[in-house]
Amino acid sequence: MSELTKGEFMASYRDMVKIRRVEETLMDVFSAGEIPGFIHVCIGQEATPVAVCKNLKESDCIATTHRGHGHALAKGIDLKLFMAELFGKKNGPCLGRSGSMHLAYKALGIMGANGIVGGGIPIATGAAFASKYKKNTDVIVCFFGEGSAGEGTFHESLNMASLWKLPIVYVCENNGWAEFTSQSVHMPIKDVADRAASYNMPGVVVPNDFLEIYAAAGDAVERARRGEGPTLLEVKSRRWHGHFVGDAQKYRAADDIEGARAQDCIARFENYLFSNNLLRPDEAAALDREIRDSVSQAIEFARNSPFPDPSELTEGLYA
Amino acid sequence: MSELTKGEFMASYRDMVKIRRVEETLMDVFSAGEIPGFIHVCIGQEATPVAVCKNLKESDCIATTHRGHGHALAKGIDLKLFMAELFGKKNGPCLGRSGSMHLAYKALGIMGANGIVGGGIPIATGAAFASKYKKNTDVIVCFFGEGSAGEGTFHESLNMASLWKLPIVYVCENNGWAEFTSQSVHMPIKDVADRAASYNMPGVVVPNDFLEIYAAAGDAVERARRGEGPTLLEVKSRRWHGHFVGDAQKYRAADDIEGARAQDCIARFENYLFSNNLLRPDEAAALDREIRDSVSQAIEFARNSPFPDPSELTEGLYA
Amino acid sequence: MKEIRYLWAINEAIREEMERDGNVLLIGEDVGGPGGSFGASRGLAERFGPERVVDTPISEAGIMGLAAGAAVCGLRPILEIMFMDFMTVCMDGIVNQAAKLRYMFGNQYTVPLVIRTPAGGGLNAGPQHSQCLEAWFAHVPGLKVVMPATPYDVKGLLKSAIRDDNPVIVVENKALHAMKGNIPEEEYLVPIGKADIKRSGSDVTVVATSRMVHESAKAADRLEKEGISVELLDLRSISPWDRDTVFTSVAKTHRLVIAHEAVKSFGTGAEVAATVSEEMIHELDAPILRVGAPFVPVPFSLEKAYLPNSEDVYKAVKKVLERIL
Amino acid sequence: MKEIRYLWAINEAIREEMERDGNVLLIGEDVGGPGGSFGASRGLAERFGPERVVDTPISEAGIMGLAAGAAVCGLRPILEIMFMDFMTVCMDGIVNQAAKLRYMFGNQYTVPLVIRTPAGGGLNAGPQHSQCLEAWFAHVPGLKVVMPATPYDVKGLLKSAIRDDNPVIVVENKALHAMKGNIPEEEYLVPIGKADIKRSGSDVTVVATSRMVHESAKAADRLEKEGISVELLDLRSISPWDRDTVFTSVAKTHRLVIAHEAVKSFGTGAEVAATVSEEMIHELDAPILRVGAPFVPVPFSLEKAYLPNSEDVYKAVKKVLERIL
Ligand SMILES: Cc1ncc(C[n+]2csc(CCOP(=O)(O)OP(=O)(O)O)c2C)c(N)n1
Ligand SMILES: Cc1ncc(C[n+]2csc(CCOP(=O)(O)OP(=O)(O)O)c2C)c(N)n1
Ligand SMILES: [Mg+2]
Ligand SMILES: [Mg+2]
Repeated sequence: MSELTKGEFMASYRDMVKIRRVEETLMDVFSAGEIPGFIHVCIGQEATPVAVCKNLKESDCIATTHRGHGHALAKGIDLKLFMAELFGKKNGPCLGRSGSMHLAYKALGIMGANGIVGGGIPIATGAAFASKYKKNTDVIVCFFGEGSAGEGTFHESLNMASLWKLPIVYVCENNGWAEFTSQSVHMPIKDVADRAASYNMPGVVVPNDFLEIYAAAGDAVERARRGEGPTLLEVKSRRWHGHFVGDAQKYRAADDIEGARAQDCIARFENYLFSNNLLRPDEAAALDREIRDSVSQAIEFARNSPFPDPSELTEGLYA
Repeated sequence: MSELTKGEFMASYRDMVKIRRVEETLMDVFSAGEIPGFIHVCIGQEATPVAVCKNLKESDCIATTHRGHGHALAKGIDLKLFMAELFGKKNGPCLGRSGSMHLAYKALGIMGANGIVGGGIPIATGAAFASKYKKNTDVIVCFFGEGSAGEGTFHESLNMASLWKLPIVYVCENNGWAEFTSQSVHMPIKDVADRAASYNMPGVVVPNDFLEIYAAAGDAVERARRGEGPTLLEVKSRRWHGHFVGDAQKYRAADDIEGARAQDCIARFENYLFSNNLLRPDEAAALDREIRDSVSQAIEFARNSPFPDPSELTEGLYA
Repeated sequence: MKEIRYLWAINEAIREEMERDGNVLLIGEDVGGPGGSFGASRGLAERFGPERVVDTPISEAGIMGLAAGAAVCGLRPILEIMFMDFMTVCMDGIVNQAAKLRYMFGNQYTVPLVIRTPAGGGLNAGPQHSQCLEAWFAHVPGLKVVMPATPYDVKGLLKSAIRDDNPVIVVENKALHAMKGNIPEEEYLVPIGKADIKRSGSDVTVVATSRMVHESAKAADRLEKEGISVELLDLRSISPWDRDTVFTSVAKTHRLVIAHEAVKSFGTGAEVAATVSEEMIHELDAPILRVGAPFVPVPFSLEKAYLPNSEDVYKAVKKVLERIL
Repeated sequence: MKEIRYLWAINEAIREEMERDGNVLLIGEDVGGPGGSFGASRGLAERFGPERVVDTPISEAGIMGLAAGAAVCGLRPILEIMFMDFMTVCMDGIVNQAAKLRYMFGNQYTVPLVIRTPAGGGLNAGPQHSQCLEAWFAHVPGLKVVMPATPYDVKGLLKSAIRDDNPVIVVENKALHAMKGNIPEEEYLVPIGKADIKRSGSDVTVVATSRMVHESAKAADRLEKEGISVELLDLRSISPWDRDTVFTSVAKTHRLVIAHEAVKSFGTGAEVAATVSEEMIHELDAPILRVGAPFVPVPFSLEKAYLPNSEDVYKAVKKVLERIL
């Protein structure tokens, strides 16, 4: 893992704030009925996508989940393209066919969110297989939640990845909730990372802290790039809001929500940056203004973009 | 686990020899073309079914696999009924519809062999769920091979069983081979039992030895019966013959086969019984004669039994 | 009579059957405390406790096999698969296990098991949350498949399904969850395998399922104003399906249109059309037309253009009336 | 020309395509050193090494998703699913992922992927090892499905499938594995989507797939002796299927029988029958009859009574010739 420069610290901070502002804005815009379908925001979990993706090259790939906005943004997708897709517009990278839940952008190795819990894990593993097969050095990161670790594909994929020493990092964002069900209700263990032993791969647990995630992910990515095989990295993440936007979280105790908010990964990182003179409050404020602007512009762009034409409905099913 | 009486030792020995004689006879009969389909014999692995089932009550259930003759016999199925089903005859418990690969006998809790690797694991788990739901004390034993531990259902089932403390014992007969593929080719770990940690359940490894299996299974069954939940018990078993009858094992080194034969669980148990004066060679010989007789009779019975009538083909699909 | 929403009718059916029979239980993801992803099991965990309303891990294949195992051991599990699209993760348990256990084990076991699953579009949930896959299950001997289109039918059919000793797949339609309708105060059942004649008519038979029943009714209204008399059948059960009622109707109208939301090609409509052209082609005065979804995944933002609707039924009816043999 | 067995034709197709394109690889259980459960990949691991002929754990769902992921990253995996019945364990990867990836991601990706899988009875392998499930996959937009019935076709279609940029399911029939037939020495392809006119005739069209092509040919021989002229079409591809060739034939014979080994109800024959009764019912002089398996699982010892055969085709043809409209 390489040391971060001041610029990289700033960029990381900017990405985290960007994700939060995007999600906050999306909550409003979605609640106002401007976006169809469902959206799942990752507020409270911004450290993971950014800290992990800061270790990646452009040609490295990621596979993500229904809660995938942060991952796509951290991997660098253009905000306008991103928004256009979420609005279902024709100029989204998926032509408005995927929306939030299946967003993909090949040019940056964003292999797709997935509407099927656990569905993306073997796909990411296949991308890692391809990387090894082609003898290139691309690493794949597979994001998923602790709920997904209940699916058989989790087991099957990690087994194969370790068996074949595939260049992949499995990042489990354990936010304690699978929809409306808390971890203790669906899992008899505390740390998903413990399951790494079943596959003879390293299992690592880190808190919801940018620096720790960055370091652990860096080790895992380097290990993968060296051809030494996969790592299961678990982040003890927190979900601030409901499973999807509109979920009133009636099933959730108030102090669990407060506890999650108290563990704000952005505030924590900000404090670190401030106290280490890597960022000044005025810089932060300027960044925030800039981000808010670009988010507004992206929303405007998406709003004003055309929907696909019904005549295009059946286009491109087969190559 | 209870101490075995002399009679129980004898009965266990008899069951193990019976399984071997049955399998040997089936190899001949199948090779002669008398039985359609596939059969998978468990020669070399006889200790497990017998040692495990000796810990069970009649109302306890077992779910088994394609290599399930030993389990059904150890659970006590009548040899004639058993043979009739394998021959596809109308008086088999499954009316000749299942044959070897799906043999079931409800009256003794033999919930079925399964043609789908990993298919029986959640079914057995469901039986354990029912036992707990009904608040009875029945324990379920789920047999499977190490190859099956690659399937997602293994993972999903063990997770649920532990979560809900279901009365089940998962018995993995690790014979080192999944069809024509050896364990190291499909699994990055040595002991399947290590996977128990993923589910917060005890994982136990025992050698292919009747006494050790009996003791470990006894502990696991008692634990389950006490409501303390599942155990993953792995037996380092050995497959003497091919995957199915007719498989010439070209993929297998001669010394692996010799090594398997050298670890004969029956000879080992016999020695123990002889040297502890629990069985005399003449008694063993008499038992063997008796078994051979009953196997011949069962084969004759099956041979002479009628096939189901084509007119019955569509009967009983729905209850 | 009382007015009730489709979703709440599901809830009532489960509640009544769980009251009646202690072996009936509900199992699935988020079905317990949270009351289910769509709210169908609201209040049931409070009423019956976590032993009988069981929240599971996200393990559809495991739960499905588990339900089959529990069913052969005497329980009567109702399994919720949150979206029909997720049936893809548990096909083995349904198709190779639950559907076959009874027959392949020589009728030793019964498998009283219900899978409730919401299908279809209408929520802009996109390609992996909007499919109608009933044709797969109808092709599998040993399963029953019903597709209730109204609050009345979903309650009555779900109760019948729970009492049935065979695996029954109850396909709900998400777009119908909020629909209101009248049901009796007292208990009732709707038999599996019986179609419902929604309206009598003489010019053309429209056989529809689920949401398309309502779209077809709209089309029939419009056609009526043009003097065209539609006989509308709600098939309700797909497997087994009510050949007699369809045949009787076609013998009367001599024209047939079939409408479902699933992809048209290789959908259930093909079986109805094929059976009619096998058994009573001589009765037909026109081609049999099918209305169904186009041959693409359900796109996120073009969902509306994608979904078959009353206009499509209207056009199909007009077409079978034009093209006299 | 040379004579070759069906199984070995598969082997040749894979071998040739792996020679041609380094991105083609074979993956599945026991496909490596052991050469596959049925022997289709014998010698390939020796030839191409374990990187390109990959033995996997028993993890169909994992392998399927893995193959999809590898395919979108530029490889061209051929995945062996040992028995078609095991497709039940990997439906999500096929249906929700491989089939949809291209369309739902706005055509950014291609998914060049082949699933080879042996279907059908004939080995007395019982209810969980004998099914024909092609109808499921034909109902899924984004997939292609072929069912070669001869050594010639399996080689040519498998090669086309490997070169196709879409997921293609190649359904073999276990009972055909040992069949011998002639193929050219030189390279050839069989296009996906084209039926094969096995014999020309004038009285009745029989549309058959896979093993039932041969059963139908037997029936046609017998019928010929009775003066009945059968036009026999081997559909070869199920999705897309060759409507033109079927339509042309039916326009000539005015009678249609469809034969497949899968369960008749809701099988692929229904789509062919429904399409014909939609597009050209006016051409028909008789009901469209379908021959398929009865509505039960494949029983172990009554397999022979279960499987549709030439006698069934014979009877169906006689029946459509009797019942003139
Ligand atoms: C196969 C499948 N089962 C269930 C669902 C419904 N579902 C969507 S998200 C989710 C919870 C996922 O929890 P987790 O993996 O922890 O991710 P998080 O939402 O916490 O980010 C569930 C059950 C699904 N989409 N796919
Ligand atoms: C889902 C599925 N995949 C593959 C197979 C084919 N198959 C039958 S037995 C077997 C090997 C099983 O190995 P193991 O679990 O170790 O049992 P063993 O044969 O050694 O007793 C395989 C791959 C199957 N029946 N079902
Ligand atoms: Mg979570
Ligand atoms: Mg084994």
